[in-house]
Amino acid sequence: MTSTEKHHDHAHDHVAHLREQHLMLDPLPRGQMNDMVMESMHTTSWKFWVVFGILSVIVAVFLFGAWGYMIANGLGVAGVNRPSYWGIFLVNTVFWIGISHAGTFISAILRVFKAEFRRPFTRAAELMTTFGLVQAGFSIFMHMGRVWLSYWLMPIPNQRGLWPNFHSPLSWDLLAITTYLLSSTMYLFLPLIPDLAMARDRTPDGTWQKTFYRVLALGFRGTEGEWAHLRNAMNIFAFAIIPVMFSVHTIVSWDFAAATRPGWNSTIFGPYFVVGALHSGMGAVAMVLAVVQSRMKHMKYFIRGEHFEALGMLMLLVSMAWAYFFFNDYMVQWYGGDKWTQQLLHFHEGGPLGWMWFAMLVFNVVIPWATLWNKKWRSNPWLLFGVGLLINIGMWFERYIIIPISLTINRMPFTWRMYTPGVEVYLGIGTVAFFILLYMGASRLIPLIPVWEVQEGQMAHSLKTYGRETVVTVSELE
Amino acid sequence: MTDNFSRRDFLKLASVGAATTAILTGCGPASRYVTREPYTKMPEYTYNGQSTYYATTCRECAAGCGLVVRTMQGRAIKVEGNKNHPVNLGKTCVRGQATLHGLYNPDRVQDPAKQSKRGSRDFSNMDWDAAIAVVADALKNTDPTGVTFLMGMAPDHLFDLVSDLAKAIGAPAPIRFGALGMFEARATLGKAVESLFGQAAMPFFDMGKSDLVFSFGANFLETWLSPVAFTRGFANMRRGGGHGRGTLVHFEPRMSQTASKADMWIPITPGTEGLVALAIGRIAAEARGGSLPAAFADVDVEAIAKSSGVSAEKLDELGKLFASADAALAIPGGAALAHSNGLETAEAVLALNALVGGLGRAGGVFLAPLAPMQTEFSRPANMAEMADFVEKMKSGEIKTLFIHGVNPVFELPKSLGFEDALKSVQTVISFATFPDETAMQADYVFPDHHGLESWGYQRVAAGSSQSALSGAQPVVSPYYNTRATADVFLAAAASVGGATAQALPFKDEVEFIQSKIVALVSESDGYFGAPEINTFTAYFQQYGGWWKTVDELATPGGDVLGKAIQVGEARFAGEGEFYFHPFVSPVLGEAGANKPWLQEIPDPTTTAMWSSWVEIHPETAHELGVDNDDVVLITSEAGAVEAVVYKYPAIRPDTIAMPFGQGHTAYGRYAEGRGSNPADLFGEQVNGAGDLAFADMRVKVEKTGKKYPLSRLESRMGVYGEALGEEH
Amino acid sequence: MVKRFMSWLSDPLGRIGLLIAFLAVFSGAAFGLYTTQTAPPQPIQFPHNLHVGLGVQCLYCHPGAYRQASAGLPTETKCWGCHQQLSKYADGTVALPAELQKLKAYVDANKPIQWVPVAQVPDFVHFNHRPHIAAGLNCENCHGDMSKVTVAENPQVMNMGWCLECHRARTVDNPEKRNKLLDCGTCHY
Amino acid sequence: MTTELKIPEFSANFAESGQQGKWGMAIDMDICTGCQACVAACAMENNVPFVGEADSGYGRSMHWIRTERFWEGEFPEIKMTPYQPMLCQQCGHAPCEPVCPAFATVHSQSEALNLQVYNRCVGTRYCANNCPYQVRSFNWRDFERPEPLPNQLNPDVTVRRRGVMEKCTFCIQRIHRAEDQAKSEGREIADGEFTTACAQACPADAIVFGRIDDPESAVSKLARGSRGFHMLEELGTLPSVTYLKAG
Repeated sequence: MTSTEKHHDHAHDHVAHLREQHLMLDPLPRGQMNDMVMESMHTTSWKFWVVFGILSVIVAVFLFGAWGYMIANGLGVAGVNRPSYWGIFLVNTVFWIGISHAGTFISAILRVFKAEFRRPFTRAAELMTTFGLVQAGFSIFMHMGRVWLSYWLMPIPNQRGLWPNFHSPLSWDLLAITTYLLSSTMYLFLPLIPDLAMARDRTPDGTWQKTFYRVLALGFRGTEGEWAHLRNAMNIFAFAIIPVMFSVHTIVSWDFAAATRPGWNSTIFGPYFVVGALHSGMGAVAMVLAVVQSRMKHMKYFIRGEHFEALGMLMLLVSMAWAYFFFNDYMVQWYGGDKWTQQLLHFHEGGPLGWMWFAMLVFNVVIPWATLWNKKWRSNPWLLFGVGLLINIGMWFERYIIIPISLTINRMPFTWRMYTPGVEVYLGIGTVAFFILLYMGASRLIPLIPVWEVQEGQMAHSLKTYGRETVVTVSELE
Repeated sequence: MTDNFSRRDFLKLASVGAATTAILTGCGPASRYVTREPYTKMPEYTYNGQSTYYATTCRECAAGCGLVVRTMQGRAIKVEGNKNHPVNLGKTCVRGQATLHGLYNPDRVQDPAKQSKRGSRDFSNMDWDAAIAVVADALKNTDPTGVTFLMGMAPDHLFDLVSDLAKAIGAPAPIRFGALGMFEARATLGKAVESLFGQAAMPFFDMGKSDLVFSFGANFLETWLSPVAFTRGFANMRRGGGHGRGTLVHFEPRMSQTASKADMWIPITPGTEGLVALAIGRIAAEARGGSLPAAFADVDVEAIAKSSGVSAEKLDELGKLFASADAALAIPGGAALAHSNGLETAEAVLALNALVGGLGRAGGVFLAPLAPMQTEFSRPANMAEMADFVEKMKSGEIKTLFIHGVNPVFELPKSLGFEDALKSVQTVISFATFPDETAMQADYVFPDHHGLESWGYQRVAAGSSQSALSGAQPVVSPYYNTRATADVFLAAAASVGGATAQALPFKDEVEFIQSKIVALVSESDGYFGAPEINTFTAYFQQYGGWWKTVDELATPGGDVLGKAIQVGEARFAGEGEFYFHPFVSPVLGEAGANKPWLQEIPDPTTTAMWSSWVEIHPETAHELGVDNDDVVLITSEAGAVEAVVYKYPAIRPDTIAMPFGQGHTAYGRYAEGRGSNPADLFGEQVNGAGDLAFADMRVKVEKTGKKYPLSRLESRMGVYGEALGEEH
Repeated sequence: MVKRFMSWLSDPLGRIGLLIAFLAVFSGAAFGLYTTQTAPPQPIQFPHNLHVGLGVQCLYCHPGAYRQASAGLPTETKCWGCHQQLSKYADGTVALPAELQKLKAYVDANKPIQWVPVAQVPDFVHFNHRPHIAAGLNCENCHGDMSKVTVAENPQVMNMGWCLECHRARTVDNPEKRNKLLDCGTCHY
Repeated sequence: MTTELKIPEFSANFAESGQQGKWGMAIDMDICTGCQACVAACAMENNVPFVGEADSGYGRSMHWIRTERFWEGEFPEIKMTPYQPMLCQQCGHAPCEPVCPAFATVHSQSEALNLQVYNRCVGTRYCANNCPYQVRSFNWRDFERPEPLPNQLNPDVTVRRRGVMEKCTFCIQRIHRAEDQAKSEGREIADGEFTTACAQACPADAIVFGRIDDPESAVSKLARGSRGFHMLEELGTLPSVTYLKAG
């Protein structure tokens, strides 16, 4: 073999390696990709339906059944008491809002910053935003003593002349979450239009799916004008939704920070909660991608190690940020020297649920730092799945520590009392099941991969050979 | 769907819509169809939506506080104190407030009934004519010496009527008994006063004007004699009428509610209260100078310091404090007198008052005035008399037993065997308002009205410096098919005929009451006067009783300090390692367990609710290997009970304490099967005055391994620094 | 199932059915509201117009209105007190009309007449007649002209907006009174 | 856990803070005997439900007023801290008020009290979280009152249903009744003419209620005294309840 041949061979290997690793360098014809996505949607094994059925039962019994039981009998069937008036309900609310953050973060921020690895999984992340917010809404409505009057919290003109109290962080909460739900749904929908149109064109006439796609695709045909409008709209939304996203969790944190409770009254809570939300959200995205990649047809083409690797890097970064804010919050509270707060901090690590505090630190900091620094490890979907799961458990613990455990300690030691969860555990399991159920349903109905976005990326990427080096070039499309 | 959509479907949907509206607006059409029952004839003093207030007397204990009950449209809404009443001056205690939960208790006896077999709870209702026939038959056809009336502790109109009835038929005089009297040691107080001052009377302690109170076991803020009056006295003492803030020193092995308000709590060895009083007397006498009175001459302070666990220095401090006060007062009572040396203890403590010139001095000790229509001091039966009575029952001497206002199966020591003795009585007729343990062992239950549905009067035995007769009238019409026991006896007497009917020639209870209070019409210095009985009765009801407007306190006399007082060692029964210190639950009293709100009122010292407990010092508990919420078995010579541990930091490590009031085996849904009854542990030992020496007991404590989460209001973590994980 | 539903939707009749279902739910809601505001059936068809026309004052039968919270509904002794004296019935010249026979039956049985209150507020509203009369309001300001109705009817939707409308209008120039009359705790406790 | 922490600090000096409000209460902790008469009187007056053994042990008791007590020292030198009745402090600057999203807990402009409007409450329980005195109780269930116990209910006070927050109202129904009575007679309310159920029952007269804005009223005189202090005054809640220190 001559050296040229050798070199050629080497170069060939290199290119093949790059192709294998990077979706953007491994283009397929548009039609083929469309078919792959359609096929992945329509290839459903019996296992899917078994899981779907089980989850439906869980949702019916644990979520709606238990909720109905609680509405009929009062919140006494849950474990909330004096002084832990909020309990797991608010833990779950904050948790789900946290989960919903990653979708927007990945989709909007990475889109704004043109991070190319985002392309195949923006949709998957955006779906999490919407479905996570649905669960957050359920959780917050569940915790209300008289949920049937919850519409009183909306500013509806009425003959009494009564409006919601805009001093209350809960009113801000309601507005922020509603805004976020609406805008994130819009933001989910806009990039979906070309894919819906694609699905419409590949769905036989006379089926209800055809009607579904036809209605939702809004007659999109892919003309230049339509694309231009769509891109404009998406750009506006991508920029606009970022402050909404940050504000939502900041406002959720104000539910606590604006209160007079020791341990809650902290100025750092806003960014701390946002970073915490991203932390759990990233973990959740990793978990979803690992499942999607392994369980859906053709997904190994779209979702590759590089994506997990990039996600893992983000998770490591967010974990570091979270550790910083945690430390900061702890220091500020400790240094403040308020005796009730001191008592509370001591109770966090030394109380009967101190193990939860340590588990939170191990799951949120120690394990991500110990595993994600290694590029090879963080490219492994199942390892990332495991780390994501632990981070989510750790973040749930964090909220549990902030809400029921911190509520145990107040300024009236005569009333301190431990919280033992009741029916809210089932309700929590119900929301998890409902989230998965919605996701599974969506995966049968909505193209999970934004084909146009992937193809757009592939068209912009090309391999150029300069002398002996083959390099990746990206051209600006817009 | 389109084809089948019928009018019926429309209406179904419409009703769904209506229901939705009801839910969404928070109010619906439903509430308008609540049935309103207007008056057929509106009483002229009633307006719709306006309250009417009736004065009556509280029947929750024998103190005889005056109440004013707010009623609205024939329902009793709220109990308030009678501002003019000399006992309580417009105030009430916790039990008085909850009396409405007795009136509207869901488990009241609703009809006269016959029980097929005692204890079977198989009651068949009968009508009142048949019930009266049963009573009349029992009065007529039993050998009169075999008829006994067992009454509650309060000296009320029914007691007078029954006394008259007993006299008329030739039966023995009725017996008055109540567990509170047993715990208060009333007989001991009376006997001590008699032997010291030469005159039997209830002592009256003028606490409000004293500046230093030494209380030897007297739980006067809880249930002792007249707690509302004493609480007022305590408050006045603390406010310091002229003396500056008064000081309270309390001697008791456990920190009771009264002790918790004391400036100094002396956790004294049980049974040495009398000795300590003597030592204080000697030191005080020495401090005051002059010759040492004979009463305290032979006292060995060092030995007493050793046996009582109160150091000689402390005794010295206390003695000098007592000697130096302007108006010192020493009060004996409660568990301090429930020892074999209880009578001597009471004498020693009362003698302390004589030492500092407290007899008949403002802020000292007086003899309480006799109530109106009373010629001599009378007291409820003591335990020795009750034991005799139970013996008589066992021997079959008693053929017919009428029981009213007392629940002896629950209240008497189990070792006395009252329940067994009932088996030897042919006919047992209970007049219980509530299905209590005694009613469950009766042949017949002929329910009396609740106190708020009844007429009557009640003599005030303690707590008032004025001679007072508290009046009672129905504030609501009877809710159930009950009848006043007085009316039942009057009707039965009439149907017996002969001398019996002649002795009680009254149409009804009210006529009987009038026949008694007519004697007051001619009395002077009354709160009100009237020319004739009908006007007098009207005022009597309106004001809630009749009382003198002037104090009638007598100054105790006699050579109190002239003879030595010998206080012996307390003789403890049983071999256990712990002193047993029972006390009446300050919230439930003797009969409050069936009132749900009282059950939910936290005990003042432990904040426990809905159950009973045993107080054990934390270190002792540690040695025993028990913790909070562990169930322990307490064994005395006479019996055994199980109780939940409450680690109580303010109790002697060699003493355990238990509240009386729970542990019912009947008495309605809120009382039954809740906690345990310390009376099951009591033996039969009595003190010199015949009162039960219930504190003369040593008990064993064993771990059972069972757990029972005791409901508390307090946080164990916040108050005791316990880890919260263990909490219920 | 979804398919069937979709095919209904494409059917015009199905769409009409859906419309009817929606209408039914909303008209039901309206019906529910309406029932709270209509005159309920009364045990006796009491003719207000007749009595007012004869010059009977409102306060004669509802005397509580000027001194207490509740105006009160008349007891049967009050009704019968007048009616038994009406000579034409008493001497038997005129047979007792059906409604009065009902009244007599109540009196004879000594049973209360269970009038159904018409103008009423929910339990959590503590309405007091006295200050309203003291402020110079007349009965008909709220209860309408009783000479026009037989069985009592409620001319007003007695809801909070209606209360407040008047409270606002009458306290424009008196801020202290306005505070009191617009305070939640004045009616709700 | 640590055991140092026993009792809330009583450091605040009353005289330095401006007294706000209209109605006030003074509670003399030296005289309060912890007898619980106020608790029972309050429950009877205000239709407070009883919750049963399990719920009351789990921190769900509904008492609008409770007496707190702590321990100091070890046996035999142990002392019980003075009984401290805790009830809604009717703060002039209440932490519960701004956080309610529905205006169910609002400040009464005319009576200067913290109102709890039951029919407006949707049950977010935020107010209870934010109450530093922990004196609010929530209707966790429709607590049962078997027949005929409902006969005792006070018609002047709304009976609360499940899902609603409640708390001490300073017996606002009595305030209204007395105000209405006084107004109909064309006069002002006299001091001591009426009082709250707890003060009325208190056998020791440790609770005194009245107009705090009238310097001559009994409660004002007591509150001005040297023993007066406010609970958790450092939070700036301006309570209407003044406690009088023991000793």
